[in-house]
Amino acid sequence: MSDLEDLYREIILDHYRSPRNRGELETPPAHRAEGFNPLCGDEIVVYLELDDESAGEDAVVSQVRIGGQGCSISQSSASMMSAAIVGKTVAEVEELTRSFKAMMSIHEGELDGDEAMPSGQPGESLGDLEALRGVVKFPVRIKCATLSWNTLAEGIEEALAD
Amino acid sequence: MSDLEDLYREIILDHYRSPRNRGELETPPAHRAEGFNPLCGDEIVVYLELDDESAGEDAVVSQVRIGGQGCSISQSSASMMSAAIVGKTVAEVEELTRSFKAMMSIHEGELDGDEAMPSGQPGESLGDLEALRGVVKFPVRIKCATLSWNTLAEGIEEALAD
Amino acid sequence: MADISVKDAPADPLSPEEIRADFPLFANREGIVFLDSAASSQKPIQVIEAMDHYYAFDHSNVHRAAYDLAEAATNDMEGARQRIARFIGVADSAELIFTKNATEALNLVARSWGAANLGEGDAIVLTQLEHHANIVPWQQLAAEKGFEIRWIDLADDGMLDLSDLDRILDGAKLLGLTAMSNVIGTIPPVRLLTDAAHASGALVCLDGCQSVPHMPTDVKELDVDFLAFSSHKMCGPTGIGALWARRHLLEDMPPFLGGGGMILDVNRDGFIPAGLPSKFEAGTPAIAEAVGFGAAVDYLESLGMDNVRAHEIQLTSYAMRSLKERFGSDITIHGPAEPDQRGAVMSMAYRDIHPHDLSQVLNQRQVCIRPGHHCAKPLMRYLGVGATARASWYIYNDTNDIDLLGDALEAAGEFFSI
Amino acid sequence: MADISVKDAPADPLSPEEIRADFPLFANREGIVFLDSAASSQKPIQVIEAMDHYYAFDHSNVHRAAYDLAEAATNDMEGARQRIARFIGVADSAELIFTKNATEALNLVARSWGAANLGEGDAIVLTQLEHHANIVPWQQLAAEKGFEIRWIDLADDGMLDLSDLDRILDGAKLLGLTAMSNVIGTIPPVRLLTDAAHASGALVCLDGCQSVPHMPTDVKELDVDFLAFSSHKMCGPTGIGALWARRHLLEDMPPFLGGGGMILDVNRDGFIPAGLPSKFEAGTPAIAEAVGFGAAVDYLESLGMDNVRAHEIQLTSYAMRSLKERFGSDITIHGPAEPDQRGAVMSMAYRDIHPHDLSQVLNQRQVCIRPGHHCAKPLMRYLGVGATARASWYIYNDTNDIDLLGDALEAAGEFFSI
Ligand SMILES: Cc1ncc(COP(=O)(O)O)c(C=O)c1O
Ligand SMILES: Cc1ncc(COP(=O)(O)O)c(C=O)c1O
Repeated sequence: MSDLEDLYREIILDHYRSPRNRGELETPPAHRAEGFNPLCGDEIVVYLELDDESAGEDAVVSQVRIGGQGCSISQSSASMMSAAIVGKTVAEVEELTRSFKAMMSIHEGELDGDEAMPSGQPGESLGDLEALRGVVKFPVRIKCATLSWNTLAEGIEEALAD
Repeated sequence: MSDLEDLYREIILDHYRSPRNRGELETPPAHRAEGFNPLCGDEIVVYLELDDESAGEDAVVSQVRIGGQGCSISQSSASMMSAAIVGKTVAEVEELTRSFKAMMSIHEGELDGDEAMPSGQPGESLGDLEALRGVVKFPVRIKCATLSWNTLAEGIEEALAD
Repeated sequence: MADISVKDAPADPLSPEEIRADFPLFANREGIVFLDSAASSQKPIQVIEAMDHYYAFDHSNVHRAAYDLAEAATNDMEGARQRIARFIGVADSAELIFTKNATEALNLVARSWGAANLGEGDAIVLTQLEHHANIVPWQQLAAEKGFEIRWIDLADDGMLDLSDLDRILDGAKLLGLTAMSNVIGTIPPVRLLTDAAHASGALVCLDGCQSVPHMPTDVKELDVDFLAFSSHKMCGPTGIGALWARRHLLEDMPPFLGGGGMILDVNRDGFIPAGLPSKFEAGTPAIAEAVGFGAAVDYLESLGMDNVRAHEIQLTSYAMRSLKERFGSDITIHGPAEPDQRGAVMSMAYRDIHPHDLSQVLNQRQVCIRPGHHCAKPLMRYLGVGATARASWYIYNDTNDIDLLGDALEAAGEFFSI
Repeated sequence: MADISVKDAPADPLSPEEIRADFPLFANREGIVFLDSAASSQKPIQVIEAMDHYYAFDHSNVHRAAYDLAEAATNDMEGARQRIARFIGVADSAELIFTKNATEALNLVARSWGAANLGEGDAIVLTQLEHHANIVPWQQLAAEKGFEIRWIDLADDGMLDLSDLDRILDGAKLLGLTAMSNVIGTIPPVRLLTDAAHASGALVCLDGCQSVPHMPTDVKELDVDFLAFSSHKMCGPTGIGALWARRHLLEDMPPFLGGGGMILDVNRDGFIPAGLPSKFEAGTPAIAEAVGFGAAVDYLESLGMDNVRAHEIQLTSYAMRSLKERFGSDITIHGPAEPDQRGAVMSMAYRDIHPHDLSQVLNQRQVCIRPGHHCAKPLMRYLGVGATARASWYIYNDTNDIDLLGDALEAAGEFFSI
């Protein structure tokens, strides 16, 4: 079961059992984005608050909350993501997203398609998120891992569009 | 080519080359019915005049004209039909239709479906129309042979419905 | 324990081991425990060979040519239509319309019958058990036409709650009903519901996707008005499904898709539709697939649909009993408690392991189950879960497969509790 | 005469005899002269085996499960989608929607894009060459929505009459165009028409049923907005076709059929559609058929589409010349005079023998041609005939087939003049 153990690292199961930043935020000031994984029924809700929306790419993520339900991969990815982005600027979050998707073997320009492709290495250190690297060996699960990130991107887009 | 020669009897080719009752009738008093064979594009127009429509089944076919275009089987069948029904009552025409369809191996109750099935012998003498018996060996051509008869049935229905 | 249960059980009317020999997949994927036939069944060699033979000997386009090959293709397809019609108790094969799958069949009902008959002030009734295929087409139409969609709820015992039936049906024009839930296995009392619907003046559109492959079906006995089902869930190929409807309904309905084959005449100003079944079969039909579908029906008939049903009740019974014995309160089995109120699907929750994770671990042991919402999100909402882990069985499964499922569940429990 | 022509001709870039060895039908129906590929082509063993392999090794439902088999099935289908997309010059395979045939693809355009964009006061343009599949869906929609359908006529040379093009396109929202007439073979100047349509603000919906199987296709070069084609006319199985459209159009279009697989979420009040291509693929897709379609595209690419086109121009040229030489004014060949303005179909009238009768007699010699209106009744009206006798060729036909056609025509002439 070595591939499986690589998929289900202890840190992943830990985030799954004790998800960080679980809950809701009041909207407004927060923004709410909802994502679905049509394959397995996973749903993620991201509540996102920026310190100053008019600052655009320089706005800082002040608060994040995660709702919804799903498998260990989608939930732990969301939990780790929430922990990783608080205090970062939108530009930094976008860079992190790119790095994470690169690790998930997703090319630039495929952000919607979520297609698995052989790819290079991430540009930025991913910290805990590195634990999700084992997902690449299970292509159907890549969508689980990226669901919260795609939902976050929608939330950011909405926040900056206002 | 013996099956083929059975299909294309001399009398059939004669009716094809010199179709009887070709033309149109004024409507009213005549009724006009149009039939299509979606398989091959054949079209038949039957113009039908009854002596006394209120007589119902006892009304007599006073005049028939045939229009349209099609293959030798559909055209000769229409031509022979036109020659056979003038002067007959509606009831007699319907009996003739049944006999003809029986020869074409079509069961009662299949008048729409036109499905080929093994069947008994016609009840009434069919005269020249007997020449079309060879069609049964070519199931796709049965619709050619019955097109004018189905169109006639529609014309009669319409005439009696007025 | 497996031993005792097998000894107690009546003889299986089917021989799953012999049947598996007909299915190349089991030889090619040695050791596979395929428990996902509710999504799509495997195919016997008889079906595969029927299609190969068709392509190798008889293929051409159908219906519109006079040469022998075209006649052979037409006869192959129409012969299949007749046998499939007979399989559901229909004598007039012109009432059987080939579609690309059951989903298209249900859309056809909505877009043709529905669009012509439903408008503002009207209502239709659906049930909590429906698959999206019998929900979304009606929602799409309702958004355009403004009619109301009412719902029959589920009761705690996993059966439909019929306590308020007359009020719900009152004035409705259609009841959309699944003959067997693809999630929790519930078999609703179709005839009773049909009688009630007809008494209220509503037609019944039955989704037979899960029932037709697994039990004898006779539309006259069920007295429904529309029946949709898919070939790929009943040993037949992908790419084809069927809609049956009463002749007079089909005759009155406007065409759905437009194109070649469904017309009598076309000119610049419009067209005249053809007769049945052509009117609803625009374009080149799925000819080889019809042939394979026909072969699938032959195959199932050779087993006997009564035997298929009896085999599956036994297996369901064994599964419910043995898994409960093994896992007690660690396992939740959704749906009716009585195996004979159920089809051959079992949705479960095992400890707190998410169905997707569960099936991932089961896959390691070649146990194929399906996690997810099973295209029945309204039902998921009722069950209060985002997904279930669904195992489903068919003619080639036996109690050994259930035991292997149990072993794999055990292993998964251990894996996640480390 | 046949000898001389063969000597004159450049070398055939294909080897029809070798190719025939790939097609089981020719071994099984010895002596058959199959000249009806425009209706549906025969299938090479590579395609049949790809589907058999799929069923024997990889089948399960796609997209919605985590076990290996489901992943294999999904990869098989999506791999095919990518190769088929590439075959028509499309990099983003999510823009390629699988349908049951080209007819469904064209209905999808009408019912989704058309219903959302066409209303009273609007106009679309069709041509006299169109197949019913690119006429009837628009007529159905026009009857509901009240827009106008304008027509581009045919000129005497068998090409479209473009003299009044700007006026006809003025203010139109769509041009429905066949890339190759399935009756008289005309290849209209697609790029010129596309440019004109775009200049008028109209989109172009190209019917590629006859062109995609027979010549290289690149949607970027053609610059069209929609392209529909069918697998069964290009060595692939029945039961599947495809629609390609520009991504932004597909994204803006409402879903067509509703059901499983095309949603993100469903509740009692409505649904949220999924992304591309799922949004337009409700229900279980034609998985094995997609695999076969992919194998067909591989097969054609191994021959080279330029070679296919060159082979067919040679054969068309030979057919037109040799039949004219043999039969003089006894034969009328409809459509353009230049072989390179034509596809691989030839509609003819031979003496006064009705096409249906002609093909019946030809059948006696195993010469398969198709009589009828070829689902193009408006074109038939223009030609002033109820039907034509159509012979069509493909990669497995050679000049010998044309000679045998000629011999059979001669025999038919004798038969009917007795
Ligand atoms: C030009 C053209 N368009 C459309 C079609 C319809 O294709 P299908 O029957 O595969 O849907 C055909 C073939 O019949 C055709 O030749
Ligand atoms: C109950 C039920 N209805 C409808 C469908 C849809 O069938 P298909 O995907 O073959 O169109 C399914 C299967 O997915 C089903 O289980």
